[in-house]
Amino acid sequence: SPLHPICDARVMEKFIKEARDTENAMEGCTNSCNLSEVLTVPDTKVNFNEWKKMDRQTQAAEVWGGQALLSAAVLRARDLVPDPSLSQQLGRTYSNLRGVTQILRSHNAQVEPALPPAPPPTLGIQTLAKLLSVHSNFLRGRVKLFLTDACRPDTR
Amino acid sequence: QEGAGPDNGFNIQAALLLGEEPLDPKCFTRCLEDLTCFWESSSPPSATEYGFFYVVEGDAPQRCNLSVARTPWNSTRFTCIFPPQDTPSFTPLHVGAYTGNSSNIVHARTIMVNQVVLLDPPSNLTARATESPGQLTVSWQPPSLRYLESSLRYEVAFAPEGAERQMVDIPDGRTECLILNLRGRTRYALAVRVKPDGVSYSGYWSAWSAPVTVVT
Amino acid sequence: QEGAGPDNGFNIQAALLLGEEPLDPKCFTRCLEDLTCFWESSSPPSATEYGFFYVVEGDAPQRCNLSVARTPWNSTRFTCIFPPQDTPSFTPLHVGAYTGNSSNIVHARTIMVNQVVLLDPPSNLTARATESPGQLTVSWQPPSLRYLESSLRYEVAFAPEGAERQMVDIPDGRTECLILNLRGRTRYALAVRVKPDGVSYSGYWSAWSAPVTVVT
Repeated sequence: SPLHPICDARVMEKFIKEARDTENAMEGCTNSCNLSEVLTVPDTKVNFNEWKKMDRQTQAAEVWGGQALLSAAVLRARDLVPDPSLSQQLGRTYSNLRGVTQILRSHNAQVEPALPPAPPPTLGIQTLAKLLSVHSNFLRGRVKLFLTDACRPDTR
Repeated sequence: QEGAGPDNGFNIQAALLLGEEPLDPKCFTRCLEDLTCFWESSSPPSATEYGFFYVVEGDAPQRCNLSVARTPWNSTRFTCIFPPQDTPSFTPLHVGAYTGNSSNIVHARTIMVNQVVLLDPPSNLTARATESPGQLTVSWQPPSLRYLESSLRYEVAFAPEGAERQMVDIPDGRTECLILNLRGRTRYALAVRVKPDGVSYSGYWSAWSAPVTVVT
Repeated sequence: QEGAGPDNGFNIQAALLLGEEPLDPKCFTRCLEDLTCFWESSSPPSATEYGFFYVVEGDAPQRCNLSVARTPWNSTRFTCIFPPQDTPSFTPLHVGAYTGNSSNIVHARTIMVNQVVLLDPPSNLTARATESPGQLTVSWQPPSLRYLESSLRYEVAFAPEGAERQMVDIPDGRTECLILNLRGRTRYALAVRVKPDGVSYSGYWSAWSAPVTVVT
């Protein structure tokens, strides 16, 4: 059953604040936070000049693709990490990401565009600190921008 | 596995849900990172014959180990405590209870974790008379639900000793209010409870806070 | 290339940053589509000997042509105005100044463009006395930035003529407030400034708005 579009800004703010807390918690972590394999995550860079010119479909494809990649990376990290408290932390992060995916779905971000866009840029990471920093910046940036536009009453 | 928190705390929550939620199994989360489902039966089949399954939409079905306990009101309660990674918000979650080898489904529901929130009651309720007669300023601490304080609504109940109680609604997450037009020089009892505001998060009224009494 | 906006506007912004940001180079964006970095030196080496580089994480290093100007406080300011295609938010951006052929790095920092936001002050500040004595209702226009709308906080400063000023914090992006307990029949001066709330965007307090005066 399709969700009605979710535009309550407080929901994303909670996810973003929790992402920031987890990112800060990982900052000093070194050895136990190195991953045994390289994970591919979305590049979080957003150029506002370019974003404004992008059509809604291309924005949706970038956000949806990035979200899927990031979710898979967090899930993989959860399974790779030996420390149970870190693993649990990553489990909560994964759970939050599933909620974000549903919010994006409520705005039809998952609809295939007519022309497949160029794959969004990615980077390879190998530490938890970097993973959680990417997570934090992806939510604050692309996801929140996409939702801000999707929730405006005027059409683009 | 034991029920969430000390057994008595769980009994209180179960009692609240038994009152408010007609469907089975009854499910609730206390802080959005946990999920508990349960149902009660006065004359259950042999406990070992019940099973519980759940499907987070998009995942494979999972089973959950049920814990069995006797309630203070002489029924049997079957409880599933979800693993923390299977409690995503805004995601349809299909849950069900069956007897036999999943052939006979006894209860089935689809819920969303963000819609079955049952919080701890507010704490540190204080009420003071003000300079104006017949007025009370009331304030309290919110339950600890990180980053969602503004998505809560409260209900304050107040009554003069022995009389009918009245309620006042406090929206927008505010944790204080001013009650006017009360009888002067009367002892009042007050209590407060909390619930998500229903916009993105919804659920059930919490238990009432510990009451306080004050003279206007 | 000239400094961003009329020279005097840039001087005001530079002064704000010189006060708030201890690190060099100082960088700021006014609307997330621009980026300016600068530093000041009282006794600089020959201007032509400074160079400026930046690296967007994942890209190749780039150079930036510096403009040189004399400040009203008699120092020399070196400014890099980033090309619009190189103003990425939400990713680490390494910037640095060097002398010689990039052999001697004088200043270096890593910033994120969304974290160095320096907005224009709010506009249309209005203050009115209310029916109750000693109260003012104050309201203003937010800066018009599509993606920052719900991420702003304000600070209102108010003072009776010639007296010490007080501040009140306005979180949650509200653009109005009610100030209580003021002296009656007194002329007050008020001003307001704005800053991102620090969650997704952060930065520096804007300059104060044009002040208004009102009698309570």
